Amino acid sequence: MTYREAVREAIRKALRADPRAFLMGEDVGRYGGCYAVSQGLLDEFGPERIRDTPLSEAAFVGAGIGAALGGMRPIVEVMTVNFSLLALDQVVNNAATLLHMSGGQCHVPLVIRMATGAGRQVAAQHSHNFDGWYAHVPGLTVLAPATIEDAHGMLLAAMHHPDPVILFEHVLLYASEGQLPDGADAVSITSAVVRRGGSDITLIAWGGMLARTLAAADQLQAAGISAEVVDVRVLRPLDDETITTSVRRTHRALIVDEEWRSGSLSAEIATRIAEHAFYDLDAPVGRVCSAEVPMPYPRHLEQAALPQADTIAAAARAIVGR
Amino acid sequence: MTYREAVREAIRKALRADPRAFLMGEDVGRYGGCYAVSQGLLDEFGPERIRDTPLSEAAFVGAGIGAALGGMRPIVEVMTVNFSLLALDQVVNNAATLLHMSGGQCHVPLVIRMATGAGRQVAAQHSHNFDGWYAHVPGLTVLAPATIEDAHGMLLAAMHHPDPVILFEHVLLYASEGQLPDGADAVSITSAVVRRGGSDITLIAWGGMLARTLAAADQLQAAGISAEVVDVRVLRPLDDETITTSVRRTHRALIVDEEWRSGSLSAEIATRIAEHAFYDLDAPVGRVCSAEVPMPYPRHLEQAALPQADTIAAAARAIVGR
Amino acid sequence: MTTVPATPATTPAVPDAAHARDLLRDMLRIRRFEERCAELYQAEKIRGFLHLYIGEEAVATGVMRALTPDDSVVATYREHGHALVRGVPARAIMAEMFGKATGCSGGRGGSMHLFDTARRFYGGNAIVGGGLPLAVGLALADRMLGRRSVTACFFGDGAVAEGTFHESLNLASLWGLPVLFCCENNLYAMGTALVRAQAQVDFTTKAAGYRIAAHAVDGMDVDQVAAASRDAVATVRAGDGPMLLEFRTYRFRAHSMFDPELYRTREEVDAWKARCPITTYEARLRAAGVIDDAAKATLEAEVGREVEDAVAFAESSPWESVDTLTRHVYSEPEPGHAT
Amino acid sequence: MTTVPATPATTPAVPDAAHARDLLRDMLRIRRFEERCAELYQAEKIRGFLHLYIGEEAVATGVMRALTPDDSVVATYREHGHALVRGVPARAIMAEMFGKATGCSGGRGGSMHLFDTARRFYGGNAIVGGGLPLAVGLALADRMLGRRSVTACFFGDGAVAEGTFHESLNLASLWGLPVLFCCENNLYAMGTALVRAQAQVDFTTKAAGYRIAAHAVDGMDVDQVAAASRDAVATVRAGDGPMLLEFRTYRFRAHSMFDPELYRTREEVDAWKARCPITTYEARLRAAGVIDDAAKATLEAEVGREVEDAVAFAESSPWESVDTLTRHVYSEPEPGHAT
Ligand SMILES: Cc1ncc(C[n+]2csc(CCOP(=O)(O)OP(=O)(O)O)c2C)c(N)n1
Ligand SMILES: Cc1ncc(C[n+]2csc(CCOP(=O)(O)OP(=O)(O)O)c2C)c(N)n1
Ligand SMILES: [Mg+2]
Ligand SMILES: [Mg+2]
Repeated sequence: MTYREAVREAIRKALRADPRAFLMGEDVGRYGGCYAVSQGLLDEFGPERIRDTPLSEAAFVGAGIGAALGGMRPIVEVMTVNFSLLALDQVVNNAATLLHMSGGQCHVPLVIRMATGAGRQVAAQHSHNFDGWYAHVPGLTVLAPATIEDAHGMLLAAMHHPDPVILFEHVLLYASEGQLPDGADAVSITSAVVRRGGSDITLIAWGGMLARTLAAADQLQAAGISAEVVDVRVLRPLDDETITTSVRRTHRALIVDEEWRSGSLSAEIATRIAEHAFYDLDAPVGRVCSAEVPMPYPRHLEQAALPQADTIAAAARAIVGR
Repeated sequence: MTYREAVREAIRKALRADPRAFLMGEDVGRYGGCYAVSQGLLDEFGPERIRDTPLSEAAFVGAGIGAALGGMRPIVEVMTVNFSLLALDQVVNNAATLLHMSGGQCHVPLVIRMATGAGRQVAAQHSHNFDGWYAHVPGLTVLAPATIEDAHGMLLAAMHHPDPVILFEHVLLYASEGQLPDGADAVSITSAVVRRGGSDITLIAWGGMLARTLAAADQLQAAGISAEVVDVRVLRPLDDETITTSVRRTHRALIVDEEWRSGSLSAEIATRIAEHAFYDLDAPVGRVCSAEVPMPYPRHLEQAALPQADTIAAAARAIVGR
Repeated sequence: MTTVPATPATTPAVPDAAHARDLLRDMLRIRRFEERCAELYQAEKIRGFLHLYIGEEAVATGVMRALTPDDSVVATYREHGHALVRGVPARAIMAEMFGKATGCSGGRGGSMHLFDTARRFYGGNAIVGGGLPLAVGLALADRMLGRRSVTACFFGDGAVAEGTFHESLNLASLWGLPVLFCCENNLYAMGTALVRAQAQVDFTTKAAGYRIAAHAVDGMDVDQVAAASRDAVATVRAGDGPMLLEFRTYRFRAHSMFDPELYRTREEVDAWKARCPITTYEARLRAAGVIDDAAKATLEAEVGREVEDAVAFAESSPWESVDTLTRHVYSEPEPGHAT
Repeated sequence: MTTVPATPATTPAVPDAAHARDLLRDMLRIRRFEERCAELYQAEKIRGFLHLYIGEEAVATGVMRALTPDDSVVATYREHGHALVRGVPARAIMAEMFGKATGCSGGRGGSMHLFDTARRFYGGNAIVGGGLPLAVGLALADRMLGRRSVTACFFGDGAVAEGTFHESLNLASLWGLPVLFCCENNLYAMGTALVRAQAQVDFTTKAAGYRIAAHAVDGMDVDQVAAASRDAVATVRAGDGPMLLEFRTYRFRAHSMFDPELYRTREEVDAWKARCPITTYEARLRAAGVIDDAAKATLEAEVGREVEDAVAFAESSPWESVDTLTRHVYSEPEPGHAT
């Protein structure tokens, strides 16, 4: 099964389980979803529940918020995070804010899914990663599933969450293959998870960066360095416990973040590690992030702009000192 | 002279000096500016150059970008940063991106001014501070003048900058009073500045937080602690040099940031300090930020949510250990 | 009957006396409540931004009459009147404006963010145009859940320039959703006159661009507002899709408490004040024999008591404890329910 | 003359032979250029998103004819044709699509971001609706600087739903700016048919909401496009404010290279292909004796050479060095100019 199919399966389960659940967004219906996630769902659920929208990001995200207020359980697909800036006011000033501003009256059980990330040569306006921006906003829960099981299970969990959830699906993951265990169900949307044990350094990644971070760990292993890999997966609220526990043991940490370096989520994670485990650190926390440039189109420049297994491994070796 | 008048004076000078310069935004003309910054300018420059716009943030910010491409030198006022989310796509995907995406052809010499910050009991939708978000975007230069001289001189410098500049004017500063030296002119928009010398700890702040950080330094002084205060003032690109030099000397740092803590600019600054001066640090870098809550209306809650001189001083004392 | 400028000759006759008195009472409740708010702002009991609705009372009063308790309301930052005539208790509103724990938003929202979900009053939105998508979504929920409710969405003339106006009207019409778009055209957005904000000031022309039926209504005449709203709500409720009503009205006071009002003349303001929705309606009712001096005095007394009671309640109410600062950022687990 | 469905009987007679041949040539240049692009995409020389204009060539061709070098153009991600007929060299465009340093955007932009400021070609904007505010600003600059230029702004039917459409048309009309809004209505936004995106599919009705004059034009007929554009540009240049032309056209190919085209039928596509702007125009010119087999063959040969020359140029051009990765994020100091 692919990641894409895992998301589709979760949407299907959610819509079967709860008549209030529906999917809405640009081209989710007849087109089958820009990334083919919702292919076939229109036939099963019809156009009311697999609802194509016009190109009106602010309005249909806002309508998702309103529908959630009105008792529905909307899943809104914003085709890509690049376009979500057009709806950011609705997310920040309404979805994330209504509960507090109303003194606890207005619950917004809304799930917003977006494709995110670079790596497909679609250049400066279509390659953004705003993980850190969304993770900055109180009231939101922000998820970045990197595996088939999480793609499926985090969406299911999000559907039972009483507050707005942002789900980032990295474009490079849609075609990835894996097994969905029998009876797979909701997974935790509060905890990070150790994907690989190790003792010399903690590599911290999520979403589209996890696979190459694991690949870097393989490289390091070959060089005799034992790297632990933590998949952050919940970007807000961050699971400090899992991260700190690992770093306390390895005494070294490297964060891999696809965002532009300055002001990325990597900074928050690095700062928290220093706040919680300063005296356990044998070296400053390292970061491998994207170059600070609007993403150029040609492959060689794009790849040079992004964190790669090689650059991750090299940065880890520099920290470990061998 | 007030901060408000200093900004006005700079706008006046810019418009007098360059016929391509003009100011546009909501209520900048007949109303005189929401914060009275542009009062009187309509009479001097007329409605073409002091241009009232409809409530259309995306369009008039985008029109500012287009006008800059077309050879003008626009100053666009977005009434407050809260409303700037509606124009964020234009800023990120056009203003900051056109130069790169066009291979160096499309220059966007645009200045965007916005009022920012909390402290006036205007609640959750009108109290944002997105310093870190804007400072994350390659292609932008982001300024936060905290003094009369900087309010005046940074705007003048921005008008000579070939690329888009974001200028944050904190609402609490507009009424602040000070002297504008005779012959005051453009000031640096590349460097931070030490506002007060000290040896025990470096307090790092900018914009609306500078005054209370200086007040905290006074309190610390009374307690026998010598605090250096660095005014960051250029939020992108950050002046690592000035900050690192200070911290290398004091061995301790505390950052004061009005944003919600997680993912704020304070995290980037803290991380950079650790990256550049890890072995000089006697303690983890501290942060005093806002509580992670949409700003509540009542004064006691708002004040509790914001960094205060007392809490800054207390955090500094905890770091210094006396 | 006094003549109201620009009012068509066919002003409906006063329908029934009790109804008419209710309309007058509601307008008066808004007026007196807000006059008191202005004083309390000077006294620094109310802080932040305060946007008064004085002059525009006929609009909220007339529209709310047409709604049932199952309908929903979305309003702006100029919404004290809407909340009040929707049935949110004056006490809860005033306490909210004081920032007290007993406020209708628990004191968190203040003047711009009044909420009361029990009365389906969904704010209190202070981003201009920000409420329109919410209204579309509330109506969508009603439709999908098979409820025959209407969502009334209020916004100003200034909001018409925002992209969300365009996107929301199209979406509501495309999907045939039960939204009544209520544009409170008071001719200014802060200091920007309508003609300096809109290339086309006839909003019914705009509505045609979305195949939405629209009418301009004299927003200074509560009977006309009520009649137009009744008809429009019936149409919308019948499932014929959204409608737009443009209420031509005027704000008598400053935009907020910080406004030097450089953008309009005393004469213009006075000419509109001569069309005050309350005094003109009162005169009409007097002429029709529906009220007299004694009835008016009783009304004023009742309204005055309600307002003073609200102020006393707000005054004596407790503040939220600072310990609760970060409450309501996320939902609290329901009692007995594991997270 | 072949009959073109839905074309009014009053199709203008072919004006002059050289002009007509130029129009045909330009359409053919786009067609052959893009056919080659599709092959090069399969060959993985071109990557990322690739949006072909095939079927819509009459629109860019006809509009560009009406512009002078001092006018400006803002386009979308489906803009190869626009760039080509605006005069951006085929070599520079093809090299850009290869991502080579010699591309018209230095290889940074790719297919969706073609730029050429010397020809006042301002992209290549891939955020739907994102170019409209830029066009308003370019026109504002022209007006403030006293230039009598026009800005032609292209966008699709899908963009009409975006808030920026609304805000930009209002602003342009309010300020009387010289923008020619060119809506390329190809009936679909990706897989979403116009009727599922727009409550009102008659865009001239929408334009009225901004007091903008608008005409629907048969976008499959280059003569009609050219004539309508000439008139509109003259009006706009005269200072009468913006205009909107809605070109009714059709995309023959998939939205991009990843589109399974589940949303439309073979029959519908074929019916439109029968109205191919190139074959119908060619037939008209043949019937009028303006071209014959030999002339057509010459034309094809010339166009073929231009395209192959562009491909060879792109192939042989160098890549940008990785060292330059972060160039053009900020302006470089001008030579001899202190920062
Ligand atoms: C998006 C946005 N831009 C600007 C503002 C600042 N602002 C608050 S009210 C207002 C005027 C709105 O005018 P209108 O919609 O006519 O409503 P009115 O105040 O006249 O009732 C402005 C500009 C805002 N709150 N939101
Ligand atoms: C704001 C935004 N939302 C979504 C997209 C994804 N997208 C790219 S093209 C497109 C369809 C646009 O349709 P239309 O405007 O009719 O132009 P066409 O492709 O038909 O030429 C969509 C949805 C985008 N690029 N920008
Ligand atoms: Mg108004
Ligand atoms: Mg289209």
